Amino acid sequence: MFKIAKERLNELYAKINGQMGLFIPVKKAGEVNYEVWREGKEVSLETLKTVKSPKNMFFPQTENMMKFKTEGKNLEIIDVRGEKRPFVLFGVKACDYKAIEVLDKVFLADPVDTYYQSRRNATTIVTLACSKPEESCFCSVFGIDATAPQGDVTTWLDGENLYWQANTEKGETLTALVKDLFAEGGEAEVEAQQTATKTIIDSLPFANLDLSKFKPENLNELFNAAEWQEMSEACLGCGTCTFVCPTCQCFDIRDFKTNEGVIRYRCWDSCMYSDFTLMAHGNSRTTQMQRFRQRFMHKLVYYPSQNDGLYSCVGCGRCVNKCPQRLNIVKVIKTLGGKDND
Amino acid sequence: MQEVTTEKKEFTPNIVAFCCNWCSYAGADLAGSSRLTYPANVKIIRVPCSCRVNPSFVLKAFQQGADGVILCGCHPGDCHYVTGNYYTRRRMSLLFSFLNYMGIEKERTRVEWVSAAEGQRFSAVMNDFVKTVTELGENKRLTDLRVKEGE
Amino acid sequence: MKDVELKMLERAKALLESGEVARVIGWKKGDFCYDPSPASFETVEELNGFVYDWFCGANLSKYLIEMSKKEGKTAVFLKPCDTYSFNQLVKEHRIKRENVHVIAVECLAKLDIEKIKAKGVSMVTGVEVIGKEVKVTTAYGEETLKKPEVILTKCETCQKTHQVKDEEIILHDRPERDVDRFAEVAKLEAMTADERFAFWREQLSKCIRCNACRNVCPACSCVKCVFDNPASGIAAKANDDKFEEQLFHIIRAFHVAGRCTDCGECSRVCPQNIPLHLLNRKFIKDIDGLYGEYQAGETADGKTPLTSYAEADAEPNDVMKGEAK
Amino acid sequence: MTKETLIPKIGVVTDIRKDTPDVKTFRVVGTDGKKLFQHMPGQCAMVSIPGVGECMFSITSSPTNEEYMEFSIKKCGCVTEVIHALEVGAQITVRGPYGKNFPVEEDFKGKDLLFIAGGIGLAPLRSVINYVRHYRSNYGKVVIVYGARSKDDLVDIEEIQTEWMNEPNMEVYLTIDRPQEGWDGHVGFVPAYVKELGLDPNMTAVLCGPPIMIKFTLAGLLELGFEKSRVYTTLELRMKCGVGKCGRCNVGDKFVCKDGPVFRMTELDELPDEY
Repeated sequence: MFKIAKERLNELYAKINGQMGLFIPVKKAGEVNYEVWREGKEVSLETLKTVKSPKNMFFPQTENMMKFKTEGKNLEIIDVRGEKRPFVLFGVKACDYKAIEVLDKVFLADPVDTYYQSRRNATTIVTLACSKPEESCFCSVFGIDATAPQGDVTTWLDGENLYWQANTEKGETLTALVKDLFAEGGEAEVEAQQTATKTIIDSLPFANLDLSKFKPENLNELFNAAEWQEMSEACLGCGTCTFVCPTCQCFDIRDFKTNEGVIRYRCWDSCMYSDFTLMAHGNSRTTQMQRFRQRFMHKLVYYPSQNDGLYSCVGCGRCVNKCPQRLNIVKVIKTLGGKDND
Repeated sequence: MQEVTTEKKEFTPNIVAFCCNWCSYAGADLAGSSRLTYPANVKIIRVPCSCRVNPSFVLKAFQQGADGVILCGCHPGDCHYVTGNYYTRRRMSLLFSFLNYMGIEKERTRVEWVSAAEGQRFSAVMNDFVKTVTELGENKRLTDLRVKEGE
Repeated sequence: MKDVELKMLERAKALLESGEVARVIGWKKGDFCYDPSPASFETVEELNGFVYDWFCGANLSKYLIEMSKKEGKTAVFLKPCDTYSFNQLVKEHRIKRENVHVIAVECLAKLDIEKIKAKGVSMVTGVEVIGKEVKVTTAYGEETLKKPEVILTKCETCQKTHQVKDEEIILHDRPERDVDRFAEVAKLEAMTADERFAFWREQLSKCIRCNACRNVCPACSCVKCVFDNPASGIAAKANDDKFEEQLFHIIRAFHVAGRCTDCGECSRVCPQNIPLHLLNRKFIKDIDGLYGEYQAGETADGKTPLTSYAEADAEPNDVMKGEAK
Repeated sequence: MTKETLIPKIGVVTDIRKDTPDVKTFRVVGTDGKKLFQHMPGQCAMVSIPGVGECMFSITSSPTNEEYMEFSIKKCGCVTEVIHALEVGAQITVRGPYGKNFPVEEDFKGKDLLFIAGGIGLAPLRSVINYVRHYRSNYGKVVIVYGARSKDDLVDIEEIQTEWMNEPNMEVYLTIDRPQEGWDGHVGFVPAYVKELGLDPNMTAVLCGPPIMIKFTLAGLLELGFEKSRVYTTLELRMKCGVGKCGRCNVGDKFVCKDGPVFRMTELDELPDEY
């Protein structure tokens, strides 16, 4: 294990940036989101939850896919992707890292989404253990250990140092690049922090959510539950929960006309939107109740049913904090989940 | 992109002029038949009344690469539909003031009343507006980079 | 606040029991002390979850669009600022006034949990407001905060009073306040265009286009929004370009100009805390300055500034030169 | 190199046939004049007009056709409206094939087959029917019941009358909703006609048409003694990616684009009612 003093982190960022791109939580106009690092930007590793999750590193909110050029009747398709520059995604929390695994199962499943794959392959992920989880966190419910996230490199941050441990070959390569900034040591500090944090995690209000009811065999029973109506009543139908969610992966494909032809791009979409399933001759989900139900059924039942029981929620708690109406997955779990939630 | 850089020295702005069918559009016609000149880079869009211009038209014009947008209607009190331009006056006062508040240079937007008989005025207004926008330079703040892609 | 809540609960019970109303719209307790959700209550039993506390900031008036279409009368608790939106919606024929029983409730400003958390206070388990102080109980102990620093942005400059009431529950006087809601707009106006552009550029670049501002806005009651309508030519789902961020917010602000009651819900719900109310307030300030003071939602009838005119109105070019006021 | 799933191929429209007032059939080949890709009956493809949009359509032609693909498209939205305005020689984009096909090589083999279609619902069935005709000896008796609003709305009537009706061991029953001048065939809705015909319940049935038709026809078939496990249908929902990633065409935990569009009735029974 290595360590580097907190005051010298900027040197670390600069060093990484000299070799490859760096995507890191940055504070801008009061809010912290992952951004490309530049000298002078205000990095905020301490922020527990960035507003948007780091998923846009691999699955950007909008991404150009191809261009079409027309000459007379002839159509030409141009793949607009360039070579993906290697990037380091820095400061990923345990929940967000698990979320990448959830996304992988969608985008890397056959047929592979090459747009996602190329970004994913070009990225080295440096995770950061949590030391100050807050009341909306419930990652432990999904078996995630916030004090020991995986990734190519795992780091821990305390008042003085950042501790660094490479886990994979990619991680070792990155370590070799920046090693001269590091000193050895830190095992004792990390262990102390982990023990302290685990005590907090165990005492979090949502630490004991019971998910036992959310199983594929209960699909129809849960789908038909009368409670959806009441739970969804206050839902605005906005996309906040889906856009701040680290595992939401729905997208839309749209065309944009430029002076030079047509760009086909994809962008995040939300199952909460009224036109999500709208077709020329009908819509399979016409009410907000149906759309609300879709979102949570997908996270807790449909997705696990397709992916060996893995839930498509990682307990990051962003929706708990950000829903304008304070509706969220915890309320759904409590209402429809196993009886231990009472 | 090349074109833009070589143009830097003598920048010719794209100007969109929304002209009311009943006055300024005819005014432009008169300017033409009276052999009064106005710059060729003014693209006129004929509208049935200045009040037909939805704020999204103005924004769309900027999105598609306009460097300045001017609205021309009948003089207040002379609207073909009696009151249309009174509404235009309020809307555009508020919209343009708002764009200015967003940091879009206020010289890029203008409202002028030009009657069908004022060919000379039409030409003068356009010349002046083009001059102002030329001095201001390219619109970079309210434009969609995707549209210009490949230029 | 507890006394107000009890009184409200008492009235809600009475109204439901007597059958005077078929449902009551209020707030329901959440998982924490600070996350109540808007809810409708149809039976006395359901009222078990009823709450009215320092975090009930949500404006309930927009729910009435759907609720007032339902069978039977709907009772609703409206704070002063909410009543303006209510009036505006009645004016625009979105709410059937005769189907609604408005209970005006006291509001001494609402708290913003994000601002409390930003003070470094986490694991909040309870709050108590004593005068200008907020006592916050947390899992780690107690903290005392200054109330003006942790109220919702929309409450900071609020001087609104109830405009509609069928009955009222007001137990405490609201202290007089002397605040200028246009101060921040004026501050921006005083900047150079470059500075203003930089300010909005930075703020709007945070926008994730979640549409929360639009969907919560009581003035945004179009059945189909232009941004959802492929035929409008400006429909979009995400900001692919900085232009689209601007476009969305300019069009939205313009569309609610003269109708926005300054309820501040847009800024409250924004997950990126973009000060969206400063967009709407610019229109309000301009309208006040150019066409005479006008407060949308003060009445449920009459013309709005953008659906009327005066022959002597200022000329746009004079407005731009700053000579019109 | 990995296969690109979202980048389409360019297709050239080589023939356009106007089947009904609002249905046209488009013949499409690649820019090299060859068929764009192989498919199986029931599979779909994403067809797009750049700048307008992309939509999923079932491939109407049989896989046994080695020269081209056909799409029968009903004009009902923004994209289809533009497609209908295309002329021969126009270039469009096509990607696919997507979804599961009808089990023509498995469950259907050696069976007597019943095809029931309503309106544009014939489009996906045409592909199977012609496939079955091509490998005629692999299958038993074939019965086709096809209905539309009027005689002008019957898609592919020429092929039906000249080829299908003359095929040995193949029965074709046509019906229209309301009496019409110049029509001496059966008049009435498909579900009622199916019951009237008193079909053999041991056949394997394939249904395609508007949801309401499917619902009543299925009820009719069950009454006649058909087993749900031998009744198939195809679903249609909004799709964007076609490969189970964009998240919108699911019914319960199944994606129509990937796990469908062909479903056995018993499979549908297990899914929530949201389609």
